[in-house]
Amino acid sequence: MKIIGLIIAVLTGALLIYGTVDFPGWADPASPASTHLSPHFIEKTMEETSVPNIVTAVLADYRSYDTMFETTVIFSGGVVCFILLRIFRRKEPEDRLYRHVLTGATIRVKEGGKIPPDSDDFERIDTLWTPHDLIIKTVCRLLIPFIQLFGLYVIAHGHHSPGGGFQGGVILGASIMLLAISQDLRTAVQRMREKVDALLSPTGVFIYAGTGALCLLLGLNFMDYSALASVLYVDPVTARSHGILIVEIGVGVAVMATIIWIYNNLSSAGKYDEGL
Amino acid sequence: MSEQYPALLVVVPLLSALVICVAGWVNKRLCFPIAVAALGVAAYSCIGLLLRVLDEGVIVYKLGGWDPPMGIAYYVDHLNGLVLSVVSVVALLNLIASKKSIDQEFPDKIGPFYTLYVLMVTGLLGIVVTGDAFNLYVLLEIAALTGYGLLAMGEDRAPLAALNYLYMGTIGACFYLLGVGYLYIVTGSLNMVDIAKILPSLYQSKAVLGAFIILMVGVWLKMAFFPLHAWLPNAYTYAPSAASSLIAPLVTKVMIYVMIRFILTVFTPEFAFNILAVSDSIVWLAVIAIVMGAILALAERNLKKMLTYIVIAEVGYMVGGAWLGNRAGMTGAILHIVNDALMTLCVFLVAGNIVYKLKGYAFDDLKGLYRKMPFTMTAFTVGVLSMIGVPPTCGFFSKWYLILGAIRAEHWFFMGALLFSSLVNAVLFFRIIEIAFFEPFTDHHAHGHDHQPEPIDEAPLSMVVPLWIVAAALVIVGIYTSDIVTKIIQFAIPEGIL
Amino acid sequence: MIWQLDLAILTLVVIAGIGAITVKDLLGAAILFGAYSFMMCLLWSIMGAVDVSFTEASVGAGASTVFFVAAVFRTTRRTKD
Amino acid sequence: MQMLVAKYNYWIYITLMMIGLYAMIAKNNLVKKIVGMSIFQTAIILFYVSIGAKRGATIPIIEHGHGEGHGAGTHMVHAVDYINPLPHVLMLTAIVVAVATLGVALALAIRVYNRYNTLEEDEILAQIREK
Amino acid sequence: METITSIKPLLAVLASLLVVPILVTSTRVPNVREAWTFVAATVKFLIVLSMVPTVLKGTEIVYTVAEVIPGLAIKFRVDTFGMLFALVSSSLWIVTSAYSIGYMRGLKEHSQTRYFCYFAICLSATVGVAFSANLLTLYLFYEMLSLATYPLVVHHQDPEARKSGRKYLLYILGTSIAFVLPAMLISYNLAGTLEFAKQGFLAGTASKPLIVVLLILLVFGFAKVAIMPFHSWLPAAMVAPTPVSALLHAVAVVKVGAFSILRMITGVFGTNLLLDLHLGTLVCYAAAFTVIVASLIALTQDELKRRLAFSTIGQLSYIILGIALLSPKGMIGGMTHIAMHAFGKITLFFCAGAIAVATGKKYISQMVGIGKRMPVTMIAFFIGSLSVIGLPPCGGFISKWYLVLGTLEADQMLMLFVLLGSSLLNAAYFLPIVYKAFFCTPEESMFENKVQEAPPWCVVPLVLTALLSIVLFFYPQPFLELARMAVEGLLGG
Repeated sequence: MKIIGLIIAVLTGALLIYGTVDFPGWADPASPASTHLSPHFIEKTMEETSVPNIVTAVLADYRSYDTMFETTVIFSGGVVCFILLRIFRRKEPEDRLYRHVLTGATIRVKEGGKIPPDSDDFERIDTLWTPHDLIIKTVCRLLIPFIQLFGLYVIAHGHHSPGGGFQGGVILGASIMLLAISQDLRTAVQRMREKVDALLSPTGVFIYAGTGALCLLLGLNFMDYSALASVLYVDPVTARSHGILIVEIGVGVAVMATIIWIYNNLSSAGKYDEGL
Repeated sequence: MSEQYPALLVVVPLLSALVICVAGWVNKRLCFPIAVAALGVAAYSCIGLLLRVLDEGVIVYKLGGWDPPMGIAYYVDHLNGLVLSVVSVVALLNLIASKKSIDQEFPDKIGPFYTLYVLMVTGLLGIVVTGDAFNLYVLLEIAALTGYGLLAMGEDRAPLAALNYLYMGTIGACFYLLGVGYLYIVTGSLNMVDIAKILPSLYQSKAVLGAFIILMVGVWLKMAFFPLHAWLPNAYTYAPSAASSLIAPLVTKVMIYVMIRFILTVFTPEFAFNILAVSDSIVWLAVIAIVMGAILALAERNLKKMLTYIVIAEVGYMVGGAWLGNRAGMTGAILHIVNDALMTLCVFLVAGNIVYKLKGYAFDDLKGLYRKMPFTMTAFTVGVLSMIGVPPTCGFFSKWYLILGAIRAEHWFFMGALLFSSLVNAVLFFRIIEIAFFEPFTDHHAHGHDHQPEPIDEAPLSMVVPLWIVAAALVIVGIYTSDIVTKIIQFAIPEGIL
Repeated sequence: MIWQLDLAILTLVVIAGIGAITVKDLLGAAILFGAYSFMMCLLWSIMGAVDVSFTEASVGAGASTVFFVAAVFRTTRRTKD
Repeated sequence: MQMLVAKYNYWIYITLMMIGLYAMIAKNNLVKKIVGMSIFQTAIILFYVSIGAKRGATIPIIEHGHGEGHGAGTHMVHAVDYINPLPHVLMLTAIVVAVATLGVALALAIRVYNRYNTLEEDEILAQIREK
Repeated sequence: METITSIKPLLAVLASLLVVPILVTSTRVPNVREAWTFVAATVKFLIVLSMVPTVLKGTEIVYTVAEVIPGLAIKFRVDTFGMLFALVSSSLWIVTSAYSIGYMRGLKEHSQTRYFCYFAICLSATVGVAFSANLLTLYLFYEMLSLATYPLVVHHQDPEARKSGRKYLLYILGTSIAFVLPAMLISYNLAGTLEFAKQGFLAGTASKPLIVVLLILLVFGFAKVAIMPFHSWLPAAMVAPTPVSALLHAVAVVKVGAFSILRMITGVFGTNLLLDLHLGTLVCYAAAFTVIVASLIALTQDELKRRLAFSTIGQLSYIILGIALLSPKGMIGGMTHIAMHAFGKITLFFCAGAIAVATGKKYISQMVGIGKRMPVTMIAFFIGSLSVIGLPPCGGFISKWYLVLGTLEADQMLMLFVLLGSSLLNAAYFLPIVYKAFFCTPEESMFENKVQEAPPWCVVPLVLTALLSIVLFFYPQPFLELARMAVEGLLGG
């Protein structure tokens, strides 16, 4: 297999290198890629969409249809992970382990036994060896709000600086993942329930596709945000800018929820226990 | 609303998939009606679109209102229109037919399953309708990802098979992406029509050649063209029946469509058939694909796995037909996309019904099925006849054009391979029919004559009725071949191909 | 664009890539893959693709690596090659 | 030599792709294959991004664009000043696709591991054959 | 030639097809089921009959069902030759239906509904072949017939039957897919049409080697006619119930093969083309070889039905031989032989079946003295033998007479000897049976006194066909006339 793999890889590489012979030079400003379509995007974007970040404009307006499916891809990735891994009817082990947070002592509760309800002093653990580090927990707790704030900023400021819905969404998702890693998955899931993930994820995509469909209902083509002008009471170009913002928010919501969803399923193999 | 059909056929299923996902958490019983409604609307739009194309010619739909090549545009011509209709109708019929088996196989994951199902159809429809090379990649990935999910839901070996499919599928998609990248670097465009306009001056470019090869290899990987087929049999065999009867008829066919689209629209027949001079070797590959598919199918003792090898052989038919480089062969390939989608659907639905009732599909499980499930097996017979190529079922007519193409191209081995595969299909299926028809069902042997007939234990009506519709369609499409060819396919093939 | 830097990082990328597929420990492979992604993200910002490198920094070096680690924890670190 | 200078970037990308592709085909461990897959995809993204590179140009965010919006007073924008944004857009999408594929692949790997208790392909095949 | 458009050919085909659902639904009431079979058979026969006057006037009846491929339709055309064949098969269906009832009930066979359904489908296909206007339609019905006979061949469902069924399908379907289909497409590619023409549609389109290849493909492709080496399915298929063997393997299936080859020679290649290229002789030799070898093999067979089967193989090649002589008389002889042999051979099969029903005996060596117990059956058997051997006063004489004339006309002395020699062989393998059945001492007789004639449902049909064989000697006009008109249309018109 190794030999075959090597041969295939080398052959493919040879073919690809053969193809590069007729390429324009690297970073050549006169290459077709730089002269055919991109000048239009660079020169007209401000006029047509009033978004300075050309990437955002192209992403969410000129090629917004691509981006809608990009969001759908991640959404379907989430659904696939869920459908593959999630185990609903799992038999609970007879003995359950709890840790007394203040002392660090581990308690084994026999079947039928209960710990005091509404007590924050105990946390459920799954194995005797479950690390517990106060410093990490505290620092992460402190850090997470700022990460989230940054995530929101990235989404909202996508028009003017690098970033946008996708990056912001990942950052927001990462903040919850950080929580899940530093505490444990149960804590994170308490903050953001599985159902919330599962609902937000399609909702985000729905915001995106729904905006496009709204344009369609307003009489223009799908994803033609200038149709929103009549709803938002602005001129068509600004409407495009606003439309981009709306879909970026949709992307952000979808990506955040989906990333968390995937992480939850992967890290607990679908059992939603303590996670990593 | 008819001018919005191109958007509707993708957007409605997409939005519904999202709604289904939400509905799955609220009330599981809502999922199925929403899915049916969505695919119904999609099918309606597709057929409406086809009718419009027949009237008006090529329809261009600008997404976001941006002119191509700036924005993404749909180009809907006769070829798309036909394939779109087939895809949407097949998906709809299969959805209705599969409801019971979905309920049976995944009682607690109905919502996500329908979500993936509808998303997959969205992806396939999107692939067919789009006119943008990169957009096609994204949709390819949607169809692929959801496909991995659906296929992996099956019995115990399914995840492994799906994982192998994922590796191969990803390599295929990456190759496609690389090919598009090579084209982009020399043309600066992603729009298929625009690329086609720029390409003629670059026909001698090595980059274009590299792009072409890598792109074709990618597409072949995805369609399981021999010898790149290794992922397919296991992936389809162990899949849940609802998934395999969606994916087996459609995915390979849609990839064939992509190949034909790239030959006809992007690279133009002039480049593909005349400048490159590789068609002959590709037809040879197709010959090997057909023969190997047939031989491998012969070795199987498991209904579903055998069907998957037949799928591989059928891929060879279409690739070979398309690369014969003449009108008859191309007509045959396009016609076979339609026919093969229907007949594969038919036989896989039968397999689904059998699994639903018997929980198994090894040959030994099939004994006495004609008495037990007469309606299912009648439809199976029709599907089989079509696969063998017995007139007046549609399988005969696409084979007719393929063989005619082979004769006109004087490629006798391709003709021989087609005939060989027909013969092998006959052997394969009559082996099954013999078991199912003439062997007694239970272990109580037929002592002498005049034993009591087995009680009929047919699959539920909701599975049988769509199956019968498909079986009837096999004959009806066969009889209307002439109309399909003269009114649709003839216009789908550029004038240049004789 | 400074080509020396470019070349240096490219070399590192290749080293990280080879390392990721040769190291005989899946957790190590995951971390090396994270390094590879991060190097990649540097490369892209050198080329001026800020949005892409931002995304790669958050996804490739961040989320992907975490996914890898999660999966390795749920399965095994052992690998024969 | 001139070609080497002009093209060496591409060649290194292709080397990376080959590394990924080799790992996908030749490696025995399922997760290693997934690592290879990610490397392969990332290398393609690198290839695309480099298509957009342009000597003497800056990042594709228009200067002086902040605040005043469109219309009057905007400076004339020249295409040569900015890097080609289109590949970046495409690659944002590709990255997302890559991460979604990665998630699915890992989920499948976990399922396979749960079933066979190993990630080595040959061991799994041996188990299947035994049955 | 005048043509009129009428839906009658389609109706004739559909008559037996549409009765199938009724048969299926009336499984529980055998009498109703069989009544419907009779109704369908009669209706079909009447429809066919109603077209006879028109055809005899020299008019052709045309009906296009659907254009399936641009320029190529599923189309019926009733000409004299087709009419001849349709008349034979549809009239014999009625008789066979009656016989089937007796046989199937007499032996208490299982799955009788299935049997009658597929029987009806077979008849549709046979008439469809007879009325086909082009090669595509002919191929369609030919395939339909192959598939519909399969369940009949495998009727007993035991391993032996299944093995024979496999062999049957392999030969019939295999040759039609591997030979006929490509030949059809190559012809289509050459001529742009598949419509049967008077002097063939291939004339003037292809080079000689190609024509030879096509001829070989088409002659051997229609393996139902059992030209050697594609004959061994026929003896194997004798495992089927006797009425099936009777109608299908003496009448419908094999005659469809013969009919198809006649159509190929006349409608596809055209006699002139074959004459010009001297290709008729090629087919002649193949047929002659089969005639002799099959007769020799028949001599060695002890199982009655197998002997009949090899006899059939030989007789079918008479038909091919007659046509391939490409002389008018020979062609008339070949065409008439379709009818004459059908009546004679069906009688023989009916007798074999009647013996099986009454005594359960299958081997000739066990039939010593049977004539005393079943005199009617054995007299009919004798008449049938005479007809097949070609002796007066039976119909077979007429066709063989014309065949002999044809060989003289075509100046093919070798073929003349083949015909005469094989007649001797025919006599050699039939007459001893009859002799032993009647003339033996009581001690030699292998039968108890209690053995009786088969039930009337069996005996009446075989008496009927035997009588018809004799009647056809004195009054061969309908078939002879049709054949003569057909040949005149082909050669003279």
